[in-house]
Amino acid sequence: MDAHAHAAHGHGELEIPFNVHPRPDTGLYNAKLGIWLFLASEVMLFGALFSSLILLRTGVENWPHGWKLLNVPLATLNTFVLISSSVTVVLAWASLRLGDLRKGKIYLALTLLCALIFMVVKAFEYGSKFSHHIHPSTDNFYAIYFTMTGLHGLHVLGGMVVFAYFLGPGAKMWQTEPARFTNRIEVCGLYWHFVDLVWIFLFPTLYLL
Amino acid sequence: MKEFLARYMPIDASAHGSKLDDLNAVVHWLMLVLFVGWSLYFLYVLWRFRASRHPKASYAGAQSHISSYAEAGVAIVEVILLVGFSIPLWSKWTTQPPKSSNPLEIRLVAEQFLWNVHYPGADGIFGRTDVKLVSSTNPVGLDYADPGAKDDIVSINQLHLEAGRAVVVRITSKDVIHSFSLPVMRVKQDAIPGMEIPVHFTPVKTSDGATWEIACAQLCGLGHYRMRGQLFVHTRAEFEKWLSTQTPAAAAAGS
Amino acid sequence: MSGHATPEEIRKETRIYLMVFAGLAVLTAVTVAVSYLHLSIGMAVLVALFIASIKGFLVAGYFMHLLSEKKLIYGVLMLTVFFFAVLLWGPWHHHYDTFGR
Amino acid sequence: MAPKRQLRVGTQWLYVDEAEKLLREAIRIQEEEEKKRHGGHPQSWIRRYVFSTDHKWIGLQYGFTALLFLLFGFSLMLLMRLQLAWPNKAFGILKVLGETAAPGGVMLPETYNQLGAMHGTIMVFLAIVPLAVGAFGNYVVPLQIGAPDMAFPKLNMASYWCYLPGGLLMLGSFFAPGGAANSGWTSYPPLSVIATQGQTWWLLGMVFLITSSLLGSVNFIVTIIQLRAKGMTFMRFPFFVWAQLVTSFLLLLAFPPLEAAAILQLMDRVAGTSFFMPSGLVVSGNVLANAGGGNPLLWQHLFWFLAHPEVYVLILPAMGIVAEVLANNTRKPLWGYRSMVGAAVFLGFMSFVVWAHHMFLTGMGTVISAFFQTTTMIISIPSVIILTAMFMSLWGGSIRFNTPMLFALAFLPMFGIGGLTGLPLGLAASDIHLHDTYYVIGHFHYVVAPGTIFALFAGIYYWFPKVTGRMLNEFWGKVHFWLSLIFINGVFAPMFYQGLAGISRRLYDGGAQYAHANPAFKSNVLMTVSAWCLLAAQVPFIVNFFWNVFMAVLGKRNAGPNPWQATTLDWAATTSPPLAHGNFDVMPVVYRGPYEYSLPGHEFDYLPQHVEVPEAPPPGGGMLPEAVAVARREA
Ligand code: HEA
Ligand code: HEA
Ligand code: CUA
Ligand SMILES: [Cu+2]
Repeated sequence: MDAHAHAAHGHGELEIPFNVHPRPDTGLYNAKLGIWLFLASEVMLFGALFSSLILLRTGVENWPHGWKLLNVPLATLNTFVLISSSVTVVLAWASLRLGDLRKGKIYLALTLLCALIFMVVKAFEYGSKFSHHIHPSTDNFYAIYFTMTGLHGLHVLGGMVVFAYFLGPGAKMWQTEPARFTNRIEVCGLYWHFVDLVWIFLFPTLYLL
Repeated sequence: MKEFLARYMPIDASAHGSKLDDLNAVVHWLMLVLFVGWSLYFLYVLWRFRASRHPKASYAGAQSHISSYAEAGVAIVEVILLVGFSIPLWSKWTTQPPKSSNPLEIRLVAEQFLWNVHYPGADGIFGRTDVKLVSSTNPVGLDYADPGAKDDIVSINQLHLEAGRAVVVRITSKDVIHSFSLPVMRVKQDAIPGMEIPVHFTPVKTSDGATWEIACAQLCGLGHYRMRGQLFVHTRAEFEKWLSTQTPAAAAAGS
Repeated sequence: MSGHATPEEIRKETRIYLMVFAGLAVLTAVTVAVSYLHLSIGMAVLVALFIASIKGFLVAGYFMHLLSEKKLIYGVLMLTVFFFAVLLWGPWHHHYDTFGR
Repeated sequence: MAPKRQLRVGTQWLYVDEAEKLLREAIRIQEEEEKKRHGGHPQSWIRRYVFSTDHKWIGLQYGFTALLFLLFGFSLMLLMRLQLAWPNKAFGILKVLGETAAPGGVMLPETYNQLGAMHGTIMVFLAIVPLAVGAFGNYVVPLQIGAPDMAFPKLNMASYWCYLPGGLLMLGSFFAPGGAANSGWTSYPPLSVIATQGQTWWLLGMVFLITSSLLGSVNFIVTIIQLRAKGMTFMRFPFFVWAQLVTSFLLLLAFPPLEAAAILQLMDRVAGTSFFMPSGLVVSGNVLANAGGGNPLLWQHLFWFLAHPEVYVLILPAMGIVAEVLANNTRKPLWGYRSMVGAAVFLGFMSFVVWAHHMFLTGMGTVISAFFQTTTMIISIPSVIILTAMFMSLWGGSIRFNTPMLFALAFLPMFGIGGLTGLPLGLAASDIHLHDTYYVIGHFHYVVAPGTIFALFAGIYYWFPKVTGRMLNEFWGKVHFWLSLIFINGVFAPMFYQGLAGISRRLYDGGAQYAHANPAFKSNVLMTVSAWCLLAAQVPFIVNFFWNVFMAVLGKRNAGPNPWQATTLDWAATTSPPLAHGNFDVMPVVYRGPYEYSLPGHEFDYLPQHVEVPEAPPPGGGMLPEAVAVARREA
């Protein structure tokens, strides 16, 4: 509880307790709890969409099979890409914990690359649909397909922005506060795994059933 | 309490309404008892423990646990309300009357901002309907070619019923959600496009020239306020007479 | 577990991550393969969700190191999962329990 | 020479001039300390007052904005109420709506629907929640738990800066073609999907507001759990903190489904999908081109999955404020604090499983309706427990009737009426007659207007001296209270009568053309007049408020740091704790529960949470300002 000891003024920047080190009684630092709460809300966000999918699907007589309409090989490739990126990001965190910034950055860059590949593949998938005049308005299968994968894609994009930041200007923090920087990578990693997790459920429900 | 509430409510002309009003009365008893009880306590306490009269507060405060009994009492009454009244009543509300009781079947198609009332006619069979056939002269989209449609009657904003005979109103909507409300019958049911929901009730009084109304209870657009229909409840003979004066929709359309 | 692990432990974790990765890859292959069997829809849903749940468990348990997480996080997630389940159930049940259907 | 008057402070007797001197001294010391702490770190004006990361300033930003929205939401309703009492009559003031919305000063039905939808939306999402959570939560919670700030100050700033654009989008929508959203605050499709462009603005605005709430709730939960001062265990939290904690969980987990629903509705409107649009819709004679196959009830489920928890978001912070004020002004601990906390947590939990009680008349079968009726009855129990505990807390107190206390006291029966009238709505069978009538409107306005708004007023009067160093004027406060109490009942009590009579809500002409509405329709005049008088009743408050803010800005203080002799940590901080420099000189340590008032065997009747030695006189002058004021008046 030493964070309480130095009164929080007199510095230019206000110091928030347990920003870096875990609070003894909860065992968590602030951002760790924060990200899990955020992910809980994300569960409810995607949960609502899955709930919609179930209701729409059971509400009509003949819901199409995803594998008849969508490109399963491409999506499988994307699944591999995304789980690879999950590994690289957790390896990045491990490297940082071992004090190896260079390796950490390489893994981060790989993660970013995977994300990029994912988005490019996605763009091809969307593009081929559009070129066949298939849009969200075509029917409710495509409607939910575009909406869910689109929202998921936005999450990937968001992750890319964050990774790019930590590869670039964000990495400066390593010089002054390595522990805090490592925490930050852990936190974005958690977010990133969640994005992966959503895809793990989206992939079969949309493409394989 | 029932009488007291009745002073504010429209008359009740249905067979089931009285049961609903009973429930309402019992709930309002519970509310009244809690309200009056706590209000008296409240006023007394404010007077007795005002600072000028009671300058030193008691750290321990109230020692009695009477309030726990009050809470338990509320819980028990709520269980009774649920199990003894509301759930069984709802179960009746959703259970359709037996065919043997010869209920009057009606389709009711709401649209912005009126009620289309569709009677199956003498054959008791609703003709096929299709949205593609909807037009200004054919508001419910009856397929006149269908034999079942020949004698179907469609009227607008006028619902005619027979006292003493159960009626099943199949409620749906063409466009947005409306809500079919018959205050004097203690009936209300949302009219939802894409769904057809059957509500049933039995009018027990004739309207006899009184203005009984169909109200729209769900916001459905700028004309929501004027989506008003009329309800007529006839004796059996009058109802038959009324029915015989109606021109079937197919004939009116000239096909 | 953050921060205080020894380098040795971290290296061990790393090996676990790679094993999990292999597991995920295999399961992905399996679920895709199964989809080519064109099982009846009920069966297909069951199998697909079963496999997805295992994969989800691997990601959450190891990559997100939930298996060694603090009680507080478990509490939050249990609450969330419960509400999530309620949200899946409610609309669906209402759909089937509409009178006159 | 007049004999020297003595007055009582705590259990001591002081001479008036002595007391005045002490008070001046206390204020001076504070100001000096503050100056010391401000020294040396000049911050740009923008960082300090616009993009501030300080929870207190963000709280004030929220507060000001939300109060303006509250007034705006009220104004919309004032215009609507004219139309309700005197349908189709021209009013000069309605000309402010413009010639297209109210030609010749007669409001159009479209306009009525816009104002109604926006009144609901603004009141719930832009006024009450931001005020109760954004303002009071932000300002008070970190102080009460002894934290230097929120856990994520930048996120806190972002939360406000999502709220404001969301609000501005909502306001801007009035200028969209076809005007603002007009499908009710509930925005039921298909109506909302085929509605004019304003609905799209509404949806975008909601996305901003939801994001703001999500950021805020993560921040609150982390702050409350992680930044508690030493010794501040969960069971030593003031009830207000508990209320905010539960509220944050509700926002965190209930809002995302509405976000999803908003995205789906946006898709339906903009991309032509049919999530909520069943097949075969015919709108004004034309078959809609949508693919169909959607389900309009899906929206209702997602909406109410949020909106029911949301109503407890509206009430829990209010209960928290009332609990603080009650304990303080009865000068005794809350009765049954533990059961209140348990009830609040249980209430929060249950609020996720009752949502479909708003949908009984959508064709619900017996089983599902039985489920939701049962959960609804269950959820009323924790409310009963909380209210009962508050009533019981009065017993044995030494009740001071100052303005915050009056508002807090009035909250009890007013919330009681609102809550009790929820019961017949919660039973599906009695809801048949009452659903979508003014009975519902009456029910929830009793909980949110004379309930929540009164609690918020109590909070404003109570914490105003903390924020500004000035007491709001008691006399005008009491005028404000009594007039508001009378007129607000004048607006809402007749609604139960109208609802029993079967008058539908959202009627442009208040039901003028319905025969069954006829007897009850007449009360509309009384209600509208009351509503306008209610506006007039706010004038003393607004003047009182701005006058004292103005004087405070000039540096004229008349209150010490703890004018109510309160025990919680917020009163341990200096008056208007300096912005962006942490809240406490020395991080406080907590030694006891939140409401140690009138502990037997102590000289003073309050024992702050952070005072280690019980015998030491509480710092900050305690009752001085009030006592001095009384003495001055009597002299
Ligand atoms: C703060 C907001 C708030 C609160 C706290 C509540 C509380 C409750 N609400 Fe309400 N409700 C709304 C806001 C709120 N509601 C809104 C906004 C709507 C309408 C939305 C719309 O359609 O636009 C609504 C609508 C609504 C409906 C839908 C009605 C319909 O559309 O047909 C129902 C039905 O079950 C309901 C039930 C309840 C119940 C059972 C409670 C219970 O939690 C209440 C429990 C409390 C008590 C039981 C009081 C106990 C009192 C005492 C023990 C002492 C009394 C003493 C004295 C009076 C002196 N509410
Ligand atoms: C939190 C929610 C909330 C609040 C507080 C209110 C407050 C009020 N409401 Fe509202 N209302 C709703 C939420 C709310 N309402 C909702 C959700 C609907 C349904 C909408 C729909 O149909 O979709 C509704 C509908 C509704 C109707 C029904 C319309 C219809 O069905 O056609 C009516 C009718 O009278 C009404 C009246 C009022 C009045 C007179 C107040 C008054 O109590 C207001 C009193 C306000 C004050 C007393 C504020 C004073 C302001 C200040 C003092 C600020 C000072 C400023 C500074 C110091 C800077 N409301
Ligand atoms: Cu139809 Cu309202
Ligand atoms: Cu509710």
